[in-house]
Amino acid sequence: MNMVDVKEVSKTYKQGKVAVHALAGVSLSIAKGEFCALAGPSGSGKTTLLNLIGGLDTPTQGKIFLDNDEITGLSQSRLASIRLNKIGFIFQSYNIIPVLSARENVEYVMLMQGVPARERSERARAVLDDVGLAGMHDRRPAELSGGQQQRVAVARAIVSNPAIVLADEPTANLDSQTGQGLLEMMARMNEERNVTFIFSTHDRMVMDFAHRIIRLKDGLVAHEQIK
Amino acid sequence: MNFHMAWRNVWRNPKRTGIILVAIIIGAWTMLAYCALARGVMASSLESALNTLTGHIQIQNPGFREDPAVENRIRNPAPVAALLDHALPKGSCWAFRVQAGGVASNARNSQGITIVGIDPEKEPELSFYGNATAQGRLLEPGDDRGIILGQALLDSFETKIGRKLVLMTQDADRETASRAFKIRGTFRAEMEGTEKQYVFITLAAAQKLLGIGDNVSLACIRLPGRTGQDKAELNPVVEALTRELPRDLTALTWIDLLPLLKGYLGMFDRFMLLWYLVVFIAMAFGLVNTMLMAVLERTREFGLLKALGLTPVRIVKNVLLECLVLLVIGLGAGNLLGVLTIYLFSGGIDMSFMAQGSEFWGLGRLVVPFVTAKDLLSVNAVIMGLGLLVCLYPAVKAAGITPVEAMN
Amino acid sequence: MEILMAWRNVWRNPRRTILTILAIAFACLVLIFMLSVQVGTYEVMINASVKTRTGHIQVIKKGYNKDHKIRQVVSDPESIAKILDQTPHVTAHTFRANAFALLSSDLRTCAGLITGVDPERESKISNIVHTMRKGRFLKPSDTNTAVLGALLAKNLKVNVGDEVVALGSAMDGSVAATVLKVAGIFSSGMDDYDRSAIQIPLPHFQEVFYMENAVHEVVVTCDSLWHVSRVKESLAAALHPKPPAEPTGQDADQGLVCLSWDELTPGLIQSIQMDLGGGLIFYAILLVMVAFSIMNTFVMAVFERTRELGTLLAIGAGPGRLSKMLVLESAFLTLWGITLGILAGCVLTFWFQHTGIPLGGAEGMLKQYGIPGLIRPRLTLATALSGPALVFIITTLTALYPALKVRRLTPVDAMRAV
Amino acid sequence: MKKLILIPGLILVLFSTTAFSAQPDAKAIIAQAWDYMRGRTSVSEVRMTVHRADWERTSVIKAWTRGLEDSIFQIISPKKDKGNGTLKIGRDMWTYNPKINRVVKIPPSMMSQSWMGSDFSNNDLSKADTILNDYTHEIVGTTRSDGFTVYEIRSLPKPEAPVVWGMQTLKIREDGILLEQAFYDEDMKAVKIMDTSGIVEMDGRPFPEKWTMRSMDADSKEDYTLLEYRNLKFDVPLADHLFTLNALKKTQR
Repeated sequence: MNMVDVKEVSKTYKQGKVAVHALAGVSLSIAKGEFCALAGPSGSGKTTLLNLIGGLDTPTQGKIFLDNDEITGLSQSRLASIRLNKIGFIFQSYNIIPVLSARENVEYVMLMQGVPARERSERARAVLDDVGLAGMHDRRPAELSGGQQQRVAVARAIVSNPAIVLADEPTANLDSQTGQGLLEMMARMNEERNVTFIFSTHDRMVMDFAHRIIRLKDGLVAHEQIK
Repeated sequence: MNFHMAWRNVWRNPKRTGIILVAIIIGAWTMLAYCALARGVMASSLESALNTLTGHIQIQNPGFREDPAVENRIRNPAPVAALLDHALPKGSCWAFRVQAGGVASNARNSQGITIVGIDPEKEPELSFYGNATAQGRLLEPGDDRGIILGQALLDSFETKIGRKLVLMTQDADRETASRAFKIRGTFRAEMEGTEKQYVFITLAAAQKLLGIGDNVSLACIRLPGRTGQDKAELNPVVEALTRELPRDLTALTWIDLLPLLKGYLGMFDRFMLLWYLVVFIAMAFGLVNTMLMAVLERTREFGLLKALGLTPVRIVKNVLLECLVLLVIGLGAGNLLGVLTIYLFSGGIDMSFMAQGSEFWGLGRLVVPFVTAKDLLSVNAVIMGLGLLVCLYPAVKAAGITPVEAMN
Repeated sequence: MEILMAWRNVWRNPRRTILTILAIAFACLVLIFMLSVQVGTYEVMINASVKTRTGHIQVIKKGYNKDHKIRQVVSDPESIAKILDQTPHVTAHTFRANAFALLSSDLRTCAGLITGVDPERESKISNIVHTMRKGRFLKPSDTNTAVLGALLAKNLKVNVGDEVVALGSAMDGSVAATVLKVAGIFSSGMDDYDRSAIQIPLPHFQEVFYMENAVHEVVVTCDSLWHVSRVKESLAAALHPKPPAEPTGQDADQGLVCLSWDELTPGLIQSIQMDLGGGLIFYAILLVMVAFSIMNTFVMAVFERTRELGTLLAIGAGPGRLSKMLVLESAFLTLWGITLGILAGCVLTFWFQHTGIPLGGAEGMLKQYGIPGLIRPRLTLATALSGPALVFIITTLTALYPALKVRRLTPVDAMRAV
Repeated sequence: MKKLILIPGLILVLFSTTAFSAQPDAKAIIAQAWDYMRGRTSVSEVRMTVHRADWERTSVIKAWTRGLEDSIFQIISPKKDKGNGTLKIGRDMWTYNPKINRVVKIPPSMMSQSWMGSDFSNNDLSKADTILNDYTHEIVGTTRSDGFTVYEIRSLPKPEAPVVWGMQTLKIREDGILLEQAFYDEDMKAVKIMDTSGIVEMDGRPFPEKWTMRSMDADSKEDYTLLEYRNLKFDVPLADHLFTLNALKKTQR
């Protein structure tokens, strides 16, 4: 059963007066539970594809199915609800809410889902301990290192048990040791919780961790490799 | 170079700059517009008061002001006339008047009024008499049977042009004197009270009615343009007149004659200044905030400039220059809008919908907004001066940024 | 937690927040103070007019206020006084009778309005008592004694101790004449009144003008302007116990009406409306200024945080949630500002309410309108809250702009923003 | 009856040149009537009733006149007004009140006010001769009444005359008795009308006993003032000092 189906998707941006073809008819499927990397040089369309899969952006052409439901053409608020309940995001620059502590950041997603306060706090504690932030629950982002912030981001992404986690170059801002720790943790989550992970990356190390590597070039799938 | 940099910095965040510019523009604009309205109101009350037979200067018998009765008249007007003909500044006008309380009556009505004997040739330039003829025409020289009265009085007497009005008064010998006059025309005054108060006949007719020969009650003088409104310009004229005036006569300015109005205008002036300040403060919060944002988000940049060797004074100057750019643009557009608004309303604002209210405040029916150069200057000076002053705070803040903290 | 988030967001940039709060507080302060000054001035103006002339309410014969005919009397004022004694909010009442008469001194003759007043009760209502420039006010023991307006005294050329002859027409058409001794000269500040008014004791007036017990006006004052209409209604009901649909009976004969001060002096209320209108322009301008002054804070709250807002969108926050958060943030600022403004405004106003605001040179001119040289603002619930309410509305509207703007944000664009 | 014949005889002597020529002169008729009513001097006692819709009042006044210029009036009843007097010399008027023992000159501003609360104004009294001096007259018709010719005269004010009326009309019987005098405004609408009735013999000549002044205003239609002559004597020798301020203060008889 496929978690993600991308069918003939293309995306054109207008950059000033020039049209940029970020994706030019990409088709691919990702099965449930995959730990998969989108690789390629910058400008190859990785991030665009990731955004499209995550419902952050809408394709110019083609269709995208998430968990067998088509997400193309849905309203902003429908998309928001899909993102909230089915997708976890991890960004290159962490993007955790600066005014909230680590635990509050994690809890916030559950709050939006309507999880009761008690359960929220229990689950947040558990997941933060799980990502290795025991004892740092109440720190604000400014008091955490980059790696720790990204762990908060991972905790936030997986706490609501999403069907899929999308990570946009999660290790790009981290040193290699921290990056490796983070990847190990994510791989563990993938195994333990059976969460589908899709990364975009051009980091060798990330690709080593991935079970499947999809290489993009000039907006097209250039090469696929399954380990 | 510095200016170029300031200009570009200002436009780095067009939205933010736009908003604060709008604030400055509205500030300058409304200050000017409100000032113009206030000036219009002031001028309207002043004009309406001066027009209501006060004029700028009056030559009177010293007892007349306290007791405007026939006894207190100018008994020898010839030297006064000679003096006024040569001693007044160019463009001035003057005329003799006879003034007495009396009663006007027709078949159905009778009402106390003030009889004013005027010089039909000179009076139209002096007072509201010449301003607005509602019906008919004004008195012609030698028309000793004609009478001009206010439209409101005509209405309350239920009479019309061409009809009779009998005036009755006490003559110089305290005998009852009366005479019929033909209504030639009616005037509209700023205030209904004025329309009901005064009736105009020729000087000769009034002198005959009162039996005072060639005597007059007073001479009313109007100086050219707005000069008569200013105390400083008024005083030398009065002094010059007083020197040559016969001993038993006195020259009084409108400030002497209407001390209350003077106080009222003074209060208005102070109120305007207060108003500028209030609007400015409301604007200053936004200005400081915006400049502060602009400075603080460029901490790195200022640190770098400092590292490059820029002195704090130079940084203060740079920030102030940005502030200046904002103020100049804002003031330019604000002034333009203000002047445009004043131009749009230059036909005057009709206050007659509030006739009773405006009458209570001594206002005319028409308020024409205008500003003086002084107003224009003070509005701009307040915004520019105080604006730069408050911008010193973000400027000093910027100057205090050290290279080290900027790089972190 | 959203409130918490908004709260923390507000204090992310304390300097900016404080400046914004101060701007809002300033607007509130100015509005409270100015409105209180206006209300205070109006109250003084109304009171001056009410106290020298009309009272809050008058019971008169229908039409008497239009045309002061001596025969249009209230023939049994005592019965109305009895009703008034039992009406709540009535602080005082008195009777007056008026007649136009020829006044003459040794030197001059002119027309004037003689008013018969009850010296004792009048002094509780009228401030003529307090505006005596020379001599004294009337005493209950006085008979042919008068106090008159300063301008009238000037016209007649009389002083305290001089005699004034009054000659008029009595109620029965006979000749009414009396010689009055001037006991005092007052200057109410209202030129029209000071030019024509002369007051004598009511019993003497009734004797001279053959009024018997009749009077022209029953003058009533209330404890507050705000109670006037209530008192008027209950008084009118007491005067006309039967519905006015039945024109029979003694009510129709009596034909008495109750008029309040604004009906008795319509020019006054219009002049107040006009001043209020001018004030409103002023307030509108101030509010717009403040709105633009604080708009940057609100707009920046969105622009600076576009990326963060994008993240929130990405992790599944709907646009409504973001709007709510932004509105909450601005509500914090606004409420803080307004609270501060109300506090400061009330303190300032209260202070001046006690000390008064001297007017310097403008004193004389204000006297003309019956305003004493010291203006006292009047802090009421309405003046303390209506200004801040306006500020609240305008800041909320201002905050709405970014809050609505954020709805157009798409996550991708937002996160791409710097 | 003898006297009745005598008086027209006297008039005949006075106005023989104009009065009864083919076209009688209007002004002469008026002058004759005014003389007839006043004589060179007159002393009379008049009951004055001022009537209003809701109220009426009566007083008795004694009047002395000398020509058209001078007159003095004194109230003899009711008691409370007794002694109140008005003196008119030329155009000026004074009023006296015994209670306060003062004489006050009526200022111009009060001249159009009502005299003693009646429908007569001070002006009506003070300008009694105005009809003769300030108007031009024209006979517009004649009628017959009680065997007498009645002249209907229209009088228009001279342009400069200090007269508020637009016109007066008079009805004068050929023997000099005034039957009606009407005052019109400039729109030629009647403002007030005075008529006389009850011609009886007084002091040897026929004289109307009742004089009624009616206001024509819509809102005071019922208002009138009625003068009833109770006593009238003409051409009584009157002392000069009668028409002085001092005399005003004393009760005359």
